[in-house]
Amino acid sequence: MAWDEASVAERARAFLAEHDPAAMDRLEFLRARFDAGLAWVHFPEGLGGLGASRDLQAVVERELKGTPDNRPGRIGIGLGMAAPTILAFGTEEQKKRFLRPLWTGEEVWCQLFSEPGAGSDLATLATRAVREGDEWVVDGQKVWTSSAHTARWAILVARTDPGVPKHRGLTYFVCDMHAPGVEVRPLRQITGEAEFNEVFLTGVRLPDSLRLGEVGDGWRVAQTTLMNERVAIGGTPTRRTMMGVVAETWRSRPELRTHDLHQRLLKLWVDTEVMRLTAVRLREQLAAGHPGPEGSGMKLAFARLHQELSGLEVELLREDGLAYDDWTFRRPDTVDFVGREAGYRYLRAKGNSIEGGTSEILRNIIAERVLGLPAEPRADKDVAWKDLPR
Amino acid sequence: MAWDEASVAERARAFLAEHDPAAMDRLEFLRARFDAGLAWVHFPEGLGGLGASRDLQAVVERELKGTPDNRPGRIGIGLGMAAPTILAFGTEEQKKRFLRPLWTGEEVWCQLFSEPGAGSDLATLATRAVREGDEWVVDGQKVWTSSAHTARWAILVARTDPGVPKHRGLTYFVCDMHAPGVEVRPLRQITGEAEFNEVFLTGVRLPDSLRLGEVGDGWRVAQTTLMNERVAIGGTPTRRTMMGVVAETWRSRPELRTHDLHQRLLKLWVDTEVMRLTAVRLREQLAAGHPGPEGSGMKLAFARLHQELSGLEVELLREDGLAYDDWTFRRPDTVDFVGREAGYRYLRAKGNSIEGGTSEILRNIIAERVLGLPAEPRADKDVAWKDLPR
Amino acid sequence: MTLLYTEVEEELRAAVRDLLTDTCPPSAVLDRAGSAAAGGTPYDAELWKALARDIGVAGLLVPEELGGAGASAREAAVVLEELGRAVAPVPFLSSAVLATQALLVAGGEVAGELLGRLATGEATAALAVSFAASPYAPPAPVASLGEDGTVTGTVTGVIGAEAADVLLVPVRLAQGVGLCAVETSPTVQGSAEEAVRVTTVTSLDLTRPIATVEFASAPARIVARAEGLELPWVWEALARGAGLLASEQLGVAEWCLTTTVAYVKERRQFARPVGSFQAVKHRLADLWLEVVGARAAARNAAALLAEAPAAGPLGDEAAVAVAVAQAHCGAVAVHAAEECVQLHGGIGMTWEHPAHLYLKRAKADQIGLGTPGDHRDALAGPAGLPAPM
Amino acid sequence: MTLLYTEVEEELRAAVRDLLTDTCPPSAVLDRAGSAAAGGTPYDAELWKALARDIGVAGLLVPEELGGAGASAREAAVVLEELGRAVAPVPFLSSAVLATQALLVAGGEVAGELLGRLATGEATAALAVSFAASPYAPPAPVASLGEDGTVTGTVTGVIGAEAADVLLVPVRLAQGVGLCAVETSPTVQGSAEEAVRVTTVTSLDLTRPIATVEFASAPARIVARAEGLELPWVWEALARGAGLLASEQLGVAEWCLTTTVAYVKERRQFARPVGSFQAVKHRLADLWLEVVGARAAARNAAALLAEAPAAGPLGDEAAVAVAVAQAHCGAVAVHAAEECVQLHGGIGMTWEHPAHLYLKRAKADQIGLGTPGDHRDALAGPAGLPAPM
Repeated sequence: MAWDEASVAERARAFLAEHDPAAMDRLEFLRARFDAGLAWVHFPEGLGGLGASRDLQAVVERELKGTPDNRPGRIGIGLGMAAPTILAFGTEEQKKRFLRPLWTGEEVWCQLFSEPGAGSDLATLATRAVREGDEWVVDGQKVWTSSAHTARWAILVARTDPGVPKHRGLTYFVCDMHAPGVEVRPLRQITGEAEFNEVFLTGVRLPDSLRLGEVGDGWRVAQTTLMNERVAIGGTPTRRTMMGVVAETWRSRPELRTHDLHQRLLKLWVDTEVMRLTAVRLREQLAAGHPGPEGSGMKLAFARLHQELSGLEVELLREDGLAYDDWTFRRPDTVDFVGREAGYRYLRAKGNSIEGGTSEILRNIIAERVLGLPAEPRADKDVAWKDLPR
Repeated sequence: MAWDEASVAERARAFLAEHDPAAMDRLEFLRARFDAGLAWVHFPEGLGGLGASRDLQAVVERELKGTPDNRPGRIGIGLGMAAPTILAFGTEEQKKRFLRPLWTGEEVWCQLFSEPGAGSDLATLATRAVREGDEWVVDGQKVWTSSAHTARWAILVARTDPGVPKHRGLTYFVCDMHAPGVEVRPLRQITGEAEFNEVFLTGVRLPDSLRLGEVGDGWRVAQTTLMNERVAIGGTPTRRTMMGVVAETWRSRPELRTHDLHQRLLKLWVDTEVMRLTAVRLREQLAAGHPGPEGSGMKLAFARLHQELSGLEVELLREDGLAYDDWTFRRPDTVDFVGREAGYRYLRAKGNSIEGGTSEILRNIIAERVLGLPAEPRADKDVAWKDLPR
Repeated sequence: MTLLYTEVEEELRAAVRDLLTDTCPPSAVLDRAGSAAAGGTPYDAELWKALARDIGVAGLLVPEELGGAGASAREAAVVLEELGRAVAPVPFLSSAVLATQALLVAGGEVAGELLGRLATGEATAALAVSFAASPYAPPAPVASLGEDGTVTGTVTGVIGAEAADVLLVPVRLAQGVGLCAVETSPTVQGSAEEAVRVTTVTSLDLTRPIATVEFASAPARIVARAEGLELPWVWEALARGAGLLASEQLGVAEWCLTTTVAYVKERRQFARPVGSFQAVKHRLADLWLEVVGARAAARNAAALLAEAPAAGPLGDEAAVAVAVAQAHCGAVAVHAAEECVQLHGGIGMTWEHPAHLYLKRAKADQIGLGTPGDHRDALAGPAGLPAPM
Repeated sequence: MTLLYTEVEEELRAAVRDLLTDTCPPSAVLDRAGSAAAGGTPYDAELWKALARDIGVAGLLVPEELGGAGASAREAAVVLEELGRAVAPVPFLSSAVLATQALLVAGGEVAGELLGRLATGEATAALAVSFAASPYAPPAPVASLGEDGTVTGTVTGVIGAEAADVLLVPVRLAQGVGLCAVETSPTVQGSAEEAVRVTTVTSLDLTRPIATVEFASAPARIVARAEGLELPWVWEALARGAGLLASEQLGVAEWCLTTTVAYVKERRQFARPVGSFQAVKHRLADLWLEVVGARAAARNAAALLAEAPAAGPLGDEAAVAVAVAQAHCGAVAVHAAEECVQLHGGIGMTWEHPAHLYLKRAKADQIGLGTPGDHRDALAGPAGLPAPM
């Protein structure tokens, strides 16, 4: 059947009539919601969805407002990156096994992509997976892994053939974070916190049934994941904005105002408004079925604005800007770029132009894919990975 | 003998005692001054100099103050670029023939280096010189040639061997601007004026005696010329500075001031002062015999400041900034970046980051020669010029 | 409200662009600029006639009941994008936007009659106020209406006056202020007993010069009058004009970006396209992002102006949209034009390449109808970012 | 006057750098910063002793007749360059520059005695004024001297107080204002009947935190007094300190540039050194030019401060040099540190890489002793660029 707003709303109401969240265990309610196809309506039937249009999810959320949710902030990597990839490349068994507990939040996911030697140039990664019968033995070191210490599963890209050019020798796996040989160490950042981890993989054995996609096809599979990551980072609407926070400080501290800061702040206010309008226009284009290339630029603009605004706030605060709220080495569950105090915001914002694609890489992408400018001469495209200069 | 301040001053006074400028023809006076070794004291004896230290030139200028000069603004290319190159690479005959009339201003020189297809990548130039017996036949098109219409001679780089890599197939010539086949056309700029010319060379025959340096050694010879050009452009002290001009406007028009402009102007004032101090420090280093690499950056800073200041001035002037002084197609003898009105200054300053080495090329030079960063992969170093992609 | 272009708008754009492509290529604009620099006519009368009458852009903002198209600021903005992209030497902004807006706000019989003439393209008007005037500090009238019903005084910095059959001039009255309409028939203009003299000033912008307009006992009709010294029609016209000027700036910036990208793809140095050098790529990526933002901001201003009442004062939301669009687009157009010259290298410095026409237009537009700094300052209140005490 | 380094200065630099290389490598500073973040001692007492006594940097600015080296701001600036390059956790700026300058300006017997103790390294002092104070608006005293000769009051934002044996605190007097010296012997500090309590504030800059200093009837000696509310010793100390801080900022910027250049030469991505990408090269070239300018500006400030009378007010030329140096160097250090983090990619965001220590120092220094904006505003008069009316 073709779902529309009325029929989806009807189904949600029917579900609620049969499942009273007040009378049920939270997890049971979420599982039932998944089974009713009301988790993500654009997923296929039987996998938490109805095969409906993605837009109709808003109808479900409206009807189920106030019922227990799956705490999406805690399981963002599973929802945003693992799920679309499993859906696109997983076997039926994998989809059945992983998607329900992923969506309900029973199983947290993390991402094992970046390595100390492979940042912007992810495809050069060195973690090896060697086949032994029905198993793969994985050795290597991953980094910038959030939620690694709470995760049950990871999405993992490893090199299975060093003898071919770097993009072609990769394979994508689901990694069992409880397997022997997986060691997670918190990675302290300049903010004092450890949002991320280093993950050491030593002789980790994964059954071949945890492979996602074909052997050697890992780069293509990873593109699906990364595309979703960049959308997630650039586009997340936050309740408080950096401009809002800095404007509050400006209003509450009239004695700190100077013309220098005022002129800079007005410029950044205009820039923020222009970015907001750009995002509005981008969403309109998406809704009209003409996704524009503007998305690539949003993360770039977002990082710059966060950095300039937070830097201005610290300067504005003068003596208060010399203070910091807390250097305690903690492992926060979630991150809020505009949370905590000015010093934290300033330091954390520095990561905005690095994580999930550096601003340099994003400019390359815009120049080449949007403006059609020629790529630079490449020495690494057709050389076997093992023969690349290091 | 080793010249010092006293002996040079003594010689200048002796020369003056014997040559009364009030009683002599201007040109005769200059020729006599040249022959007395008082033209450029660091040149060898017999070539207008005394083989003395370059510093001692100031002593001569002081002693001969008020006597006729050679109008250095009009013959800057001869003095600044042709003369040092002829001195370094010319034969004795060439030095004898060219240096005296060059210095006295009897013969104006121009420079035939740039081509429409060879700007930053000068070494790729396509003007051909083919040997026929004792002559070279030159065909090609040159551009950005100032003084071409008044010049008697030109310094010219042409390709004599297209079968070797681009830097190796060049030869340096003195070009007779009165030779048949030399056609000069004024090149109008965005300011409305034509400071420069296009020069078309069609079957121009030059005797081999006008070759400067060895056949195939043109690139090395040209380096001497270009080094002197960059010094000349970056370092010329002007009586009025762009900051001074804009500050005058600011002071005289209080009704036009805004905080936006004020903050930007203060920043540029600081930048100007920092550039001035950098130049002072650079000159001290030179004087101490430790030339620093800072020179490469001066032209870069100079271009940026000229552009930002002149752009600010036009904006500041509002309605007056909408006007322009004169679009007449003229061929000025000299150029004054801070001359004329605000609109002219704004437009002319755009050239400051292009002429004599673009700002992009200067950044490459700083990055590679000063910071030691690796060069980009080069595809054109070892390929015969004729086989280069076009 | 949408920030996208509607189908109708795209059709209008296509019509304007086709005409400009055929009759107003860069070479033609260059030729005219060259002759304008030497004292020739700055505006292309033939092109303007085709635009105004055949496509009907002159009457876009005029209501249908007055003979116009009854379209909105959205359509006018699309036309301005195309005119900016072509730096077309036509008096659209001066007549069909600024003068028309002043008449729409003024209302009344005389305004209605004039709007009817403008809509058909039969007449062209200009608002005799300096193009450098900011909507946040509109100038007091410098001309006055005598008891004999004639206007006397000199206004400087006016755009489109050379092409105008009717000049709308703010005047001092015996009591209060007014807006007068002065006809500038060819027989009067330039004649010995000239009542209106329009003198083109040698201008930075060769494709839209400024002029000095001298009224010497010029017969006039009163379009509107007001108490005090405020000129509501002028303010509203300048503010709406500023909002629409952002679309012209967008068009200028787009041409510069597109032309530069095309050039660096072709131009080779060091045996590589200049556009393959990363520093060039990154600068163009940054510029592209600015232009993308300029489109969103300009569209937003046009959309909110389209929703604002034609006659009444602009609401806060529309006023903010105008200021944001101008603060951003004014700077982007200049930046795009400067990068265009720089990345074209020497050729960008030559008169024969059209880049300079865009640079000069962009720089003049930065001053026109308020500088980016003026528009930012105007946002301090709405943004809740008060200035230092 | 020269903007170059003299041989004596280069020898001093070599001595300081050798010591820092041996005893204060980035790893040691990181360890101390980590323990400081957890509440440990921010300053390295051993290192300070070696610098102050063995190399004699504590007494550089103190005249020979008072037991110092009788050197000038030029030598102090060279030391600050090296300390900045190492983000060394020592109280040189707070004691040997700010407190020493205040005493030199104040003059008199008590000041002379204190300067003698500072010069030998026997004692360390701090000026109990917020590091965020600008020389153009030095704060009024927040402590007061009671009739019993004791000081009471709380001063925030003080640097170097944890390491100080003597605190110089501006006070209100019954009539006028004064500068008092309060001894903070370990027996008094932290005891139950504490008269002086120094509480380290959790600070952005881990290598030079700010502290809150509470005086509760602390015995004090009057160093100087003045009529009215102006504090000449504080102004002069802050202005001279600002001029010398520029050299610290130069050192910070230099480390960041050098370290980044070295990293991008080594780090490979896409089978090329990151430093071979043109966009990276151009950014580093621009940064290099900023640092070159910072050296010229910082040297100029130091040279003119060296020529200024130790006690009297700064002349116009020196004041301009200080403001120019701060306006430029304050911004350059932050820019260099930010580029250092960015171009190190992920590793630059980790606690284990020292880049963040420089970022935090640079950002704190941007606020310290006047922001770049304060210093620019102060130049409006001398530059003849008056503000809008």
